Amino acid sequence: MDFRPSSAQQLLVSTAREFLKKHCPPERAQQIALDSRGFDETLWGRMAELGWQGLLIPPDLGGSGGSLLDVIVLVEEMGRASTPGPFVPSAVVATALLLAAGSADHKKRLLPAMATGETIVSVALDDAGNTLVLDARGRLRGRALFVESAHVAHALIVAADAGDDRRVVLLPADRRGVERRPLDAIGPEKLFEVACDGVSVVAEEWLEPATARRVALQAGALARTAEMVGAAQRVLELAVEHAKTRVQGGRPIGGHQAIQHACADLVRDVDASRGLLYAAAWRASEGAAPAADVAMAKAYASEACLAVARRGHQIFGAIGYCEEHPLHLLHKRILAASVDCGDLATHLEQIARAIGLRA
Amino acid sequence: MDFRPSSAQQLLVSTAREFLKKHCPPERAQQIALDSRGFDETLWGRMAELGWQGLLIPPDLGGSGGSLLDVIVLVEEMGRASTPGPFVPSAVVATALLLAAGSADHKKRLLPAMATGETIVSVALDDAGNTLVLDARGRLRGRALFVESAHVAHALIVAADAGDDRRVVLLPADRRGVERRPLDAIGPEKLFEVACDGVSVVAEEWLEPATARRVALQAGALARTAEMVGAAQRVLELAVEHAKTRVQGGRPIGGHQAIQHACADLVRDVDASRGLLYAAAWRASEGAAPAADVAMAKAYASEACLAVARRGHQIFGAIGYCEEHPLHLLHKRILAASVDCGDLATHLEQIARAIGLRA
Amino acid sequence: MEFGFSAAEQAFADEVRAFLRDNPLDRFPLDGMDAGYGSGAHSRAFMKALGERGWISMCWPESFGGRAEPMFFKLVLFEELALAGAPFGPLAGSWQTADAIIDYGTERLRREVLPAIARGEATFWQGYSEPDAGSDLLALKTEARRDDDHYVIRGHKIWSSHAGIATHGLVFTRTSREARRSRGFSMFVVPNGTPGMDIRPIRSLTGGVYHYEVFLDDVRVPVELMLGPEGEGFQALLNGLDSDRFWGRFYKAPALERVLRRLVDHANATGASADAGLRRRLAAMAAELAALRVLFYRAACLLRDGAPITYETAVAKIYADETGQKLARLGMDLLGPWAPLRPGSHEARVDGEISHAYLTSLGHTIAGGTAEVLRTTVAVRGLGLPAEPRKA
Amino acid sequence: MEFGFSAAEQAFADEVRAFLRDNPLDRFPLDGMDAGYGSGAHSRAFMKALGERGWISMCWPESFGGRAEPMFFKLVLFEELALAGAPFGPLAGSWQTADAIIDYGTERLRREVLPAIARGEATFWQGYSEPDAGSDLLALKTEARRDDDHYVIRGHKIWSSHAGIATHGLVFTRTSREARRSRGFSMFVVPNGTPGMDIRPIRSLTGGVYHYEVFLDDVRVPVELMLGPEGEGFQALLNGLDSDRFWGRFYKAPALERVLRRLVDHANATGASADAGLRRRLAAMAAELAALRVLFYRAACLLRDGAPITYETAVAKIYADETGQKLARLGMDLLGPWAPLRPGSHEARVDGEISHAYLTSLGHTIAGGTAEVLRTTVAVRGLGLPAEPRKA
Repeated sequence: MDFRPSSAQQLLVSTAREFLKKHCPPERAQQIALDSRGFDETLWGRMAELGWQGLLIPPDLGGSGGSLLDVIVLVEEMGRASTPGPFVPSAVVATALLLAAGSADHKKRLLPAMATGETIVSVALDDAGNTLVLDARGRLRGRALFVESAHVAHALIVAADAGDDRRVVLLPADRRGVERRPLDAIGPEKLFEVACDGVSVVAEEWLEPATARRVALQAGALARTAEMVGAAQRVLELAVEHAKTRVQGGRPIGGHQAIQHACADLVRDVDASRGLLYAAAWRASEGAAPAADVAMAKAYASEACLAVARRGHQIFGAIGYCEEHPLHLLHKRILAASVDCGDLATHLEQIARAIGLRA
Repeated sequence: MDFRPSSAQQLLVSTAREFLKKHCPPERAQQIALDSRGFDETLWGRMAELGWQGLLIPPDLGGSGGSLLDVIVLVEEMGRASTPGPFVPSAVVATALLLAAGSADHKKRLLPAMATGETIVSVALDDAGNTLVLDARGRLRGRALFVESAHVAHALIVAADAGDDRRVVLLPADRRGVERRPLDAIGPEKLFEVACDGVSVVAEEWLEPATARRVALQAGALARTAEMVGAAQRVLELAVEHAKTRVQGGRPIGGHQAIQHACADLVRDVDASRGLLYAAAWRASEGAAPAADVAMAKAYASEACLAVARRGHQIFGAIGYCEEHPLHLLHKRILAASVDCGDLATHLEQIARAIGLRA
Repeated sequence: MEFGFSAAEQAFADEVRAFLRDNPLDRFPLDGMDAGYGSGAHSRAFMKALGERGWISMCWPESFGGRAEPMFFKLVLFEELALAGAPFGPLAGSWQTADAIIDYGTERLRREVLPAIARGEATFWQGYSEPDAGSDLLALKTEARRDDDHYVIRGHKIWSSHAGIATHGLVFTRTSREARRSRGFSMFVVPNGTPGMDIRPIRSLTGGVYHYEVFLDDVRVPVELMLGPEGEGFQALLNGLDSDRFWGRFYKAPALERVLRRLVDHANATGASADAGLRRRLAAMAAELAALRVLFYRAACLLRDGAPITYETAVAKIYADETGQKLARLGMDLLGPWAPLRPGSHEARVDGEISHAYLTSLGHTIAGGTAEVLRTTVAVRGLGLPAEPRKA
Repeated sequence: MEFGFSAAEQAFADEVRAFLRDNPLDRFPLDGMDAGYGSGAHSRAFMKALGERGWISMCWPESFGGRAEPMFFKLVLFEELALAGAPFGPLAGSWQTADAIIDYGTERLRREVLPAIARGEATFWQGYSEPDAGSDLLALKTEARRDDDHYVIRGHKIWSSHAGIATHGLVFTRTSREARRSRGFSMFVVPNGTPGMDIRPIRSLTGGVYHYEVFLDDVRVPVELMLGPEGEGFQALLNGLDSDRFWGRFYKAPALERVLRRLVDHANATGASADAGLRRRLAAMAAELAALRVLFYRAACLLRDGAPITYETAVAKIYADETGQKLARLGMDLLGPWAPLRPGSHEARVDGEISHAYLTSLGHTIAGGTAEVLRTTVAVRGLGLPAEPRKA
């Protein structure tokens, strides 16, 4: 047993932290969050130059063949820096999904371009609000909700009912009959409804549905957990710094037990969330993560990291309530991540079954 | 609107506090709690001399005709002093039940003797663990659980299934076929299983079941809430006193925010519990308590007063862990009261229906 | 004891409900956001409608144009307005200011400002907080210097709610440097637009504006606009603190009750009401809201009777704010993936109210005394625990 | 990173499970109650069985009769024993004492005491706390006065777990009044039964006895029974504190896991498992226990690697104790009216284990450093927040 990241992971983290500090400082993250398009091509391109979008992709398809655990430590840094953009849906979820459930042709056609950042793929696999039906003649009708960054995606992977079966299909985002309608969320994420009005799908566009959903959920849940952990870590750092320097009534507020004890709980919440995340991601990278491990990591972090964000607000006081303060963006990122790829109730139910509770 | 007790209620409270301080100090309460019989005839008799057992009973039946609210403020004092004995089942629940659902004969036969303390009646109306069935030939079979002080009761009021109907019957505790088996609880309450093996019951022993159960549940839930509030109030007093006087590291522990803030929460929990209790009891005394009011009072106090007890332990530290310290008896009393006459889940479900949640 | 409303109070509640029925809320344009305290958004139009009914001045003495109704009428009005989600944002501030003017205002304030309050035309912002004086008002730096029949105010206020859309500021200043710590403070009623006053919005984490900062650059104010005797402002503020806390949060319980009802409706509509755990959480919230209401009514009786208050309003405020946060969290859990959608978003559930409530509620345990400061108040002033040493 | 167990660790776990299968726990008589920390009850017979397997001394150097197994073998043993509910109460204390004797014990301690520990015959109580020195050890008053080749100990210890049924006390004393605050303390290994030692049980709120108080009335102890250099006892204690906290709570996660499994079985048996809210509470507890285990394994790696520890064991201990309280509460809620029944009661559910767990868990956030003191430690030592002023 060893909790230390490998030296390659350490390098990845320190490079990422340095890079994001320079190219995505809090003011920039805030600016992009407030922008309705909210996509920074330049940043996205620079990330691709560092090989981030290709981290999960094998070398023969233009990537560097990293493990899911490597991606997780990277996404944690992005959470820490409130980095905007479709990295999780495209470079984690869609990538993992195509690798596991795509045909050779899908992979060859998409993954090299995804590795360079040229192609962006988003996913609509969540059951919540999904009414998509694929009829016997290959027509897709209905809508999916909460599709992140659909407006900048070149392709979409969507789940649909097909009679007895569930289908997962890959289709170009601009196919006729596909409409992307923006939803407006409090956080920086750009969410869309994807509505399909008789969209034609051919059998070559089908992906192996069971694997696709399982892999996507696992990679997505872990990546969202990593975002939460990174953001919560940043809240902890900011709160401790604030507690040391903000003076009220002649003393730094961190000299009072109420603040001290709140900070002690922040540490516990962040450390435990990160520990569960790494353990689950390590097992997933070893090809052996039971679904309950991932569910525990995400369920735990959802509660713990939101608690961190809320305590952070209490420690910061009024200043944390301003739009220009970095705190709320971290909080909203945690909130968004906590409900994507399975909300708390969904993951708790998965754990309930795993610990043997009969329905 | 007026939160002040009437002058009669104030007198009742101050008399009770004085009396219990003298005749039921903490050491005595502890002694009785540890005794397996756990019934103090002398104390019971003295309480009757003060008219407590007859408080709810009309003057023409030997009592003083007080209101349910009067009884509630008295029971609160008993909770505060950890007073042992069958006051709640006999002088509150059975009394209220007989007044509302008993025949003229039942009342005449029992209530005057209950007012003097000579007769004790216990109740087995809880559904939990109750398997009692009354067959067409008037035979009672099965058992009821959690019957308080059954060993000193002269009569029992039990609920039983009778085909489509639910029956409530009043029978002598020593009737042939009735067996009282002790349960062993962590608290001072003396609980019994009442097992019936073909016990004969005649129609004259039936009570009007719907009224009986409604009135008993209401009076019992309010009385148990009053016990909790009284006990929690005592925990608050003891904890604040301790926080002021216990010195650690050169300062009274109450000078530290952790203890200060814990004490602030004790006050909220006690005050809010008491407020809900009085409001519900007042409405019940006016004949107009919606079931949800009583359920809210008990559900709220169950959570809040247990939190008070637990925080009390944390404030007291090691000394509160000793058998000779009064804290644990107060805590156990709250615990016992919280599950009698409907546990938390039961009352919350009642509230859920009242606020319009569809099943 | 007596926990019911009097016949007169019930009749007044009916009157308010009838008014709300006859005047649908969408008729009243909004000027400023709802900050989630329970008082709804800021609407001058709605305030004027209340003024027309005589409800703003109803509890004032007849000599000041009121009807001398008992204080509980104000509670009844608050309850009904909050339950309906009406935009009565400035009302508590108007009442508090009017009471201060009635108690110790100058003739000019009584003549000029009081009638405007009664009509719902004058509303107020509080200039108390400053950048380096958050929960410690005594550290404030804004000064008012006497210059003949004027004072000249110079300083910087922050976190002033609705300052940009109100008509007057209540500006708390230091009028003497010599006096001992808690003396030498004075309050002024300063009309918005007075030269030298610069009011700038602070955008909050909701994206909306509720707070403002106000720069006061030699703002000249006639002496008749001082509220209360010179140098005694701090004591006046302290004396009014419990009352402020009370009126600043009383309406929260009914407002949360309204949100709870919406969540119940939503749970029924989506079938989530069949979930045993959710049923219990919603039921427990209903009990907590009832408890919250009891704490406020207890404080109301003490205020009404002039009985001593040491911790009762502080406890009620802490609990109101924390209960609001808890309800918002429950709502977010209930909405799941829909939770982050904003008011106005396509597909938003419960009109996006819950995400707004979640965000605004974060500020409630900070504004008007943090939960930490107030818990210490409860312990020290209410329970007599020893105060912490002030300095390291 | 690497989160799995090695093949050797897994093989050892199998060996322990086989032992537990072959030796049903009801074969081992109990001497003292289970205090709910996770280490089960006190059973000399079980300790001897562990000794026979060589598992008490397995990690000691070969020169001291051990097999020099890696530290993680102890964790594996703890996990399996705790999951099974085995009565290994004295084991952590035996290990900690043995390590101290190996590190800096006298020849006599190594010769006489170490082999007895290895056989499971010698077990220890800690004489640290005193009536007026709860969380503040430096305030202790017990003195050891040198008298030729003996020390004479006089004082009063309290809250010593299992003192009446152990074989030796680790008695912490002041050996010099002159030295500065944290020096002048020394530790002695005092055999029970030494004249002048009076050990009295303290009955706890469970009705059972776990703690004792010990009166030391001129107890004469040979100098060779001093553990470590004279006057350096406090530093040794501080140095060992993180390790003590770790070994004193590590087994709590698997022990709680065992309780959780029993609650799951009970919920399945009663049909309560169909309740959505209960499912989620039990599932959330499972996640918390996994998180707890992660915190302890992280601390274990730091201890194993000799890496610096500032807050990691303190956080793990706080969390272990609070999670235990939470699980007990959940269990009580699940049992409803059955909750207060005691172990052994007619009709008790889950063998009355839950009410016992509920009561004992109340003491866990107090013993071994209160949750308040430890949170301050985390903040000040771990995060570098300023310490509170020590005196008013």
